[in-house]
Amino acid sequence: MNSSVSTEIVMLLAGLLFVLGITGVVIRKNIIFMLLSVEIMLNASGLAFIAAGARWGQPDGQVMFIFILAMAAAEVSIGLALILQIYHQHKSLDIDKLREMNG
Amino acid sequence: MSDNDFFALTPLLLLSGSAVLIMLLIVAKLSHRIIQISSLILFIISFSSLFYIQKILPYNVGTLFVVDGFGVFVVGLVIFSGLVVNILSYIYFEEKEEGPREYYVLLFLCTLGASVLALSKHFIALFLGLEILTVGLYALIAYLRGRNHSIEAGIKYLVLAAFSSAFLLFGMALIYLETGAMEFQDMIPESAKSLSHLFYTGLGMMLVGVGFKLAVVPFHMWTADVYQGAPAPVTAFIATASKGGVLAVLLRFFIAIDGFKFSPVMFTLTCIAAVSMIFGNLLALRQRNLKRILAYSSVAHMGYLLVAFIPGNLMSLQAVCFYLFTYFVTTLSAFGVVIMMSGKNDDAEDIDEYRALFWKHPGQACILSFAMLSLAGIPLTAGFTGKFYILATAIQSGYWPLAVILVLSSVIGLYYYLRVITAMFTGNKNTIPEEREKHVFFFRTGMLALSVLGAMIIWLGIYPQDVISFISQALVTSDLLFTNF
Amino acid sequence: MNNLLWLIPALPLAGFLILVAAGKHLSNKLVALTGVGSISLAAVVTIIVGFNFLSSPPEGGAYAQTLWTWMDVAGFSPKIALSLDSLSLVFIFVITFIGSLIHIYSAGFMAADKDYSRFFACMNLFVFSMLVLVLADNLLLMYLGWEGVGLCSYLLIGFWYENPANGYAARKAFVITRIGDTAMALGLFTIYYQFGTLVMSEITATAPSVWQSNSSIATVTALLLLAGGMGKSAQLPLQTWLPDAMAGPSPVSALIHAATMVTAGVYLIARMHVLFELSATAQMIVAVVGAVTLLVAGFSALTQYDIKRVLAYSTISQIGYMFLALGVGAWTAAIFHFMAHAFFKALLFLAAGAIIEALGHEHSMFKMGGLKDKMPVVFWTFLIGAASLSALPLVSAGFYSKDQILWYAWASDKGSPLLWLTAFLGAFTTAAYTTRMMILTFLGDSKTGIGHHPGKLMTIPLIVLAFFSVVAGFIELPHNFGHFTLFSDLLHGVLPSTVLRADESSEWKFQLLAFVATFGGIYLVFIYYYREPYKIERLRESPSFQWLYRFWHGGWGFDRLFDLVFVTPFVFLAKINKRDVVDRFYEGIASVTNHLYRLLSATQTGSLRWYIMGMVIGAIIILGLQIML
Amino acid sequence: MILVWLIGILMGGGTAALVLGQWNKTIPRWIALVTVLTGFLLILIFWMDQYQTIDEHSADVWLIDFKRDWILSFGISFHLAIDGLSLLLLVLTGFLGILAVLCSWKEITERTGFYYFNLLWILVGVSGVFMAMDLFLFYFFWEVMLIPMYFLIGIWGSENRIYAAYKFFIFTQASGLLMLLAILGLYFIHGQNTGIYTFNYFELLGTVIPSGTGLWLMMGFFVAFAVKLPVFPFHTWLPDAHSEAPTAGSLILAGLLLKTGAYGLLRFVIPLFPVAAAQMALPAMILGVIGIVYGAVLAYSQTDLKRLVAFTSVSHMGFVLTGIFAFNELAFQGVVMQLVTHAISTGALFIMAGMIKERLHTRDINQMGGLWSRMPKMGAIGLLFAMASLGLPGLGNFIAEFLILLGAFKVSIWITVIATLGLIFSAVYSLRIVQKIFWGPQDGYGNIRDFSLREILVMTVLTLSIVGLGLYPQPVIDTASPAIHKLVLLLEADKSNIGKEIKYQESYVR
Repeated sequence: MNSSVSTEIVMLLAGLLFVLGITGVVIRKNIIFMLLSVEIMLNASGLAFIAAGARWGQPDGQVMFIFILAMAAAEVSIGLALILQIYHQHKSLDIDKLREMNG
Repeated sequence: MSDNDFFALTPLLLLSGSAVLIMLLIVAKLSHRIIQISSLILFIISFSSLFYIQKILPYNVGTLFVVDGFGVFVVGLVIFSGLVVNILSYIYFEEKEEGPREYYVLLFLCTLGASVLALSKHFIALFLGLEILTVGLYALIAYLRGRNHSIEAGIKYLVLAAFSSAFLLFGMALIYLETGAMEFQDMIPESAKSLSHLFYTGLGMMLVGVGFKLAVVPFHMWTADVYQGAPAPVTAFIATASKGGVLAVLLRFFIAIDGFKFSPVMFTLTCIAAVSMIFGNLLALRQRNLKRILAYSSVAHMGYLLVAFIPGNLMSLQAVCFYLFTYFVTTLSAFGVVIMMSGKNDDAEDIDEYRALFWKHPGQACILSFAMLSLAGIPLTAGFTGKFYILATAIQSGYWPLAVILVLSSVIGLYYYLRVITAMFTGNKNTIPEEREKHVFFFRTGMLALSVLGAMIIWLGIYPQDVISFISQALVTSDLLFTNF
Repeated sequence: MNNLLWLIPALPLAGFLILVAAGKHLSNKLVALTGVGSISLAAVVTIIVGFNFLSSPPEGGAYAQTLWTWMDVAGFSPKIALSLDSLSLVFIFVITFIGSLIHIYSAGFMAADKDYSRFFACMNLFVFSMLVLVLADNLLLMYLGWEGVGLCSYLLIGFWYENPANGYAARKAFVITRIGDTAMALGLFTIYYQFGTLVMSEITATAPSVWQSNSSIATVTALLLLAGGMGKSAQLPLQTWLPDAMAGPSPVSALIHAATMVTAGVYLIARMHVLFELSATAQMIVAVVGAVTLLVAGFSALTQYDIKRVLAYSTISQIGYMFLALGVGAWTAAIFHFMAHAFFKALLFLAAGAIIEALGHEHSMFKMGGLKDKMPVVFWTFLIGAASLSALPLVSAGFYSKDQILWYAWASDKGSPLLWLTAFLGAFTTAAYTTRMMILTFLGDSKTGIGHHPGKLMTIPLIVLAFFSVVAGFIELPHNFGHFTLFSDLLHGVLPSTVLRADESSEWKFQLLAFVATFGGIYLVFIYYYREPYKIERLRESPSFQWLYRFWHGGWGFDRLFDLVFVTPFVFLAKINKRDVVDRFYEGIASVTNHLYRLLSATQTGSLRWYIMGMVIGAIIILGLQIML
Repeated sequence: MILVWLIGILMGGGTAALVLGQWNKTIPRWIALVTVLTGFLLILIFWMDQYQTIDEHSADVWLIDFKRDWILSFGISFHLAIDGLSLLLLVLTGFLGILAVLCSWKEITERTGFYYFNLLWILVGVSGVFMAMDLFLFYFFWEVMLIPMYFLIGIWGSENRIYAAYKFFIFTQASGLLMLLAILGLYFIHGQNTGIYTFNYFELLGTVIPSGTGLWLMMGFFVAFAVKLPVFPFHTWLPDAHSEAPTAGSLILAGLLLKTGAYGLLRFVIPLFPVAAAQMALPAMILGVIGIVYGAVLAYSQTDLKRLVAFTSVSHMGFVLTGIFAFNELAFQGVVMQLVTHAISTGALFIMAGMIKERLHTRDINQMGGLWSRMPKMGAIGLLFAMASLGLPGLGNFIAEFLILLGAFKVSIWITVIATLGLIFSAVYSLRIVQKIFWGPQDGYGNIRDFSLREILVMTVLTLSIVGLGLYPQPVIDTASPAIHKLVLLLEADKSNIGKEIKYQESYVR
């Protein structure tokens, strides 16, 4: 397998995506966007796995990526269900309004 | 896969099979009662299967799993926890939810996830177990969707868990990138010097992920909210099974890669342990919500467990196992009482609801007292023996500062445990929910289970020798022992 | 006969136990019978034992009787053991004999009191303790008696406890004497480690060989014992409790605060005289303490209104004489004065008690007067006592005993002109205040009506005591009037005789001077108070005299000084620290913890974004640590 | 075996009281009474039996030794043994146990079953502490005392009981955990030295400990015992606990729980760490003396009767600490006497405080006064125990304090001189008790009665014991003497070994 892109570059991209995701989670107030950013982080990890797998020439990285995808899907489905409930109850998707429990 | 592989994985297979079976039963529109009882039976079967596979230990199932004494011990704890939660769930959910049946499916899945974690020796298995557990928990936490707090807790847990999973995954990817191995024991670096920053970064990111699951400082902030918002039985499960599984895999991972020799990692863990013990206990100090108290207390207890974990020798392994056992028993009985006390609309959270419990319902009060004393580490209870074990481990290896911090922080802890007990013998309020009368059988069973737990607390406090020997035995048949000790 | 010895203290103890156990159920008559009977029996036994002692003196000069070993620890094994030599014989005679007379008097005096049995119980306990004190063969047992009499003194001063003032007076007495006792305890420790024993005969026997003369350890030890004596015997500066102790019933003042307990210090020093002889400094201090005390108390006595306070100061002063005698090495003279003093002072107190009782609890002499004819028995007996106190030459016991002290203060090798001068001045003062008391109480116009006259139970003891106040003097006469030395001969087995530096032939000069002092004092007061009272009135108007009067009346300001220096700071410290400053420290810790809780609790905002922020920061720190380290 | 029986009887009695208390409120107290009586008789008979054979100089000071394996993995055994010292304290435990039951007779009317359960289990813990010869077991019993005591104070105490209970528990637990650390440290040092990992007291004796570590380990033990005793800066839990506890609680706290601290110092601190203890001697004596004076001054300032008596305990226990660290036989025997007599005298004062509270419903001495005329019997007894408390000769406390001071005098004259200040101050506060409660004008109390028969019984027994001990303390001294003698020998042997010790240290340091 010949790779035209070096592992470092891909890892850099993955890292960037990951940081982007973190930033998104931290700065967005809308729950949907937060969920989205988390997905970006997960995908960044997936990407990192693929890169790592590529480096060692093993399929394990890609296997892992598929697992990650599946899990992300499951997560999003539950997440969206919850978000529906939240909207139902609070009429808002602003995460900062959801702070009834504290102390 | 050979027959033996299947044989070794019987407990896991049984658990997943149970999940499917219960699903089918739900489809058959059987009543809650029947489903509860059948899942109880299935839990018992799964639990007994652990003894059934004893003779082939240790056994490697491919590259993914290892079924050894340690793993089986933790799986046993996890299933036990599922079992207890299951017993106590009937009345709790019967009162609250129209369709509480799917709950049992999720419970099985989560148990399965935690068990997979405990047996995994490969990143993929780790990830798989973790996610089965976590995704199941998302649903369980928000199960009582009618309650505001449930949803809030659910979304908090979901976002944070996914967030931390991302860290874990990225960390795993980095390690994989560096070592080219996904199986724990293959990634042993020849010497610590050859390790790159990338490897350490990976390890650090994994720590973030695991730290979240264990809810140690600084990743502890979700605990209280989730404990409070989740239905009490689910909280009990999170507090025990989910943490036990994660800790088991962490231990296995560290032993396999001999992580104890990486001083930055160990330093980090030491700091985390110290801060967790202190913050956990401080946070609970004047808390009035019992579930939150237990949440913060669990933060501190994870700190204690890390103290046992850090020395990284045989004794520390035994101490972790023993402490996990005592912690499971204790936490389950504490939450058990909370579950029994909970009414139709809200959980029995406020400690004022426990006023005068000693006079109104001495049985529950005694069990909760035992649990509190055990958490506080007072002799005669399991918690003391466990804490003693941990202190012994720490001191044997010369971790005096950690031992002293443990002691001082548990003194702080004493205050809030005592507050709970004090609440139970002051005041005159009658808070026993009436519906107990409606479910005499389940109530009795629940009390029986709680009594057994209470008795275990005392038994472990007075005569822990059997359990200690049992754990040593279990560890002898552990794969991880042969590799590194 | 020496096996009867234990009975002497045992009888009063038995009386005490009976009264405590059954006192409430006995009639007053039975109570009195028990109380008086036990002491009288003890007196009888004393006389029998004493007779035996004199007729067949034991070897070594002492009867000894060991009852049991008190304790036995690492070679420290004090015994409950009694020992009787001539010194203790004098004391137990005085205690039991005067004690029984006072008990008889009390049977009448206290007749109307509701706590009749409690009174006799305490009195019996007192006699028991006092007997243990003087009969003890070791210092520890003596200490038991020593503190025991303190307790009884406390109980009896505060006998009328419903008036808080009496309680406070009692407490003051106990605490001040305790200060002395504590010093004495330290003395005991020193002695034990120096001699390895607390048995007094062994100590006195070995001391000269163990200690060098005038060594500092000897001085310190002697001074510690002296401090004990000063507390009990109300010597400067621990004298302030005794005037207040007059709050107790008069028989108590007579027995405890005049005749017996307050002379315990004299007994102690006489008993341990060997130690004092080894240290010239200590002995000199004893003399000086005595001299200063007798003068200070004498002047205070001159200015009191309360008849009992006059007597109290007089007691302090007279014990000062005894100390002076001890200090100049006139051991037998001190004991002789003790005995004479016991008789006449007990008499005076009892008579004063009778007067106070008759006048309806009136203590002030200025409200008495004219009692000479109304209470003749009391008057005459009181007069005899007063004569003895002011040392009326030739006819009174007090004369013989005090004269001896005056002479030795000059003539002994440890005496000095200055000591003699103070003693001389003291004699003058004594005569003066005694006369003043007589005049104010018995002469002049009657100011308060008499309630009821004392009965026979009260007058007979007065007469007996009056008799002894005269007669007791004749057992020891100076060499120039007959040279009769019965008393000092008796004691010479125990106490050494005094070494003289002056020639005995000059003694008559000093006797003459003593005459002058006594008569001078009497005359002066007679003029000022009786013949020409306007003189005293005029004197009273001068401010400096007033100041002096108040100063002396208040006991030379010692009370105020102690209040200022000790009591007030102690009470102040105790008050401000009532809630225990150390606890503030722990409360501080608790509140710091609490603040930490608040702080941490504030981080649990409930906001998901905040939690994530926390996680991110945590992750950054962890990753930073991984990379840095 | 008799020791196991003793513990078993107390445990069983407690449990029976708890269970049967569900049916009837009066049964538990009878069960408790029978239980403590049996226990007391058992140990008393044993004492009588052994008394003749106790020999001061015999090498084997242990009267009974009972050992069974318990937690083998750690080398922990269920090991009970007693010598004269323990025996005395056990007798005291039984004795005060009876009194505690008797003085709760009327006072406790609520939840009697649970009450007597706690009471008896405290006794279990206390007797266990006095018997345990395995450090783990010792710690175990040490903590077992706490919980029931916590309940006792927290449930049946007076107004401020919760605060007091917390304070008591947290203080003792915190210090106890430090001791646990020290125990573990000792365990591993011994294990590493010899290869034998054990908590057995006899094996751990003579463990060679590097001196720096030794001091730290000793401090761990010392702090635990110092808090219990209590020693000056750690005393603040005591007034609260004592004043809020019910009468029996105060009695047991003052009479027994404080004694465990002194016992621990004698049994563990000195024998296990002779070198470190010697280094600690002067500071400890100074602390003791501070405690004596400080406690006395505070006692004087209190207006709450029980609080006052509590501070007198601080003062008296200062004597104990001073005596223990004087390291000679006189002082040690004084300490033993002090333990016994303080239990009796202070116990009596607490009982009396309870009786007064029962009648007047107050503990404020400013609201009392003139009680003598109403209750002459109580007055006489109160006076007697006030006198005992100030150390009047003829009563037991005097012997104790005298011996302690005599022993301390040998070591340090100045410390003794300051300690004797305690004698003066004790007079000040004791007489204040008499003055404020029994003397002075009587106020218009309602109809108050003097002692009942039960109360007379209790007080008579106490009176006889304190007077008996004051006049003939020899049984106590004789019984304790072999143990004390051995301790002194040990210290002397150690003194001659000091040179060798330094060599050891060098070799250990590598």
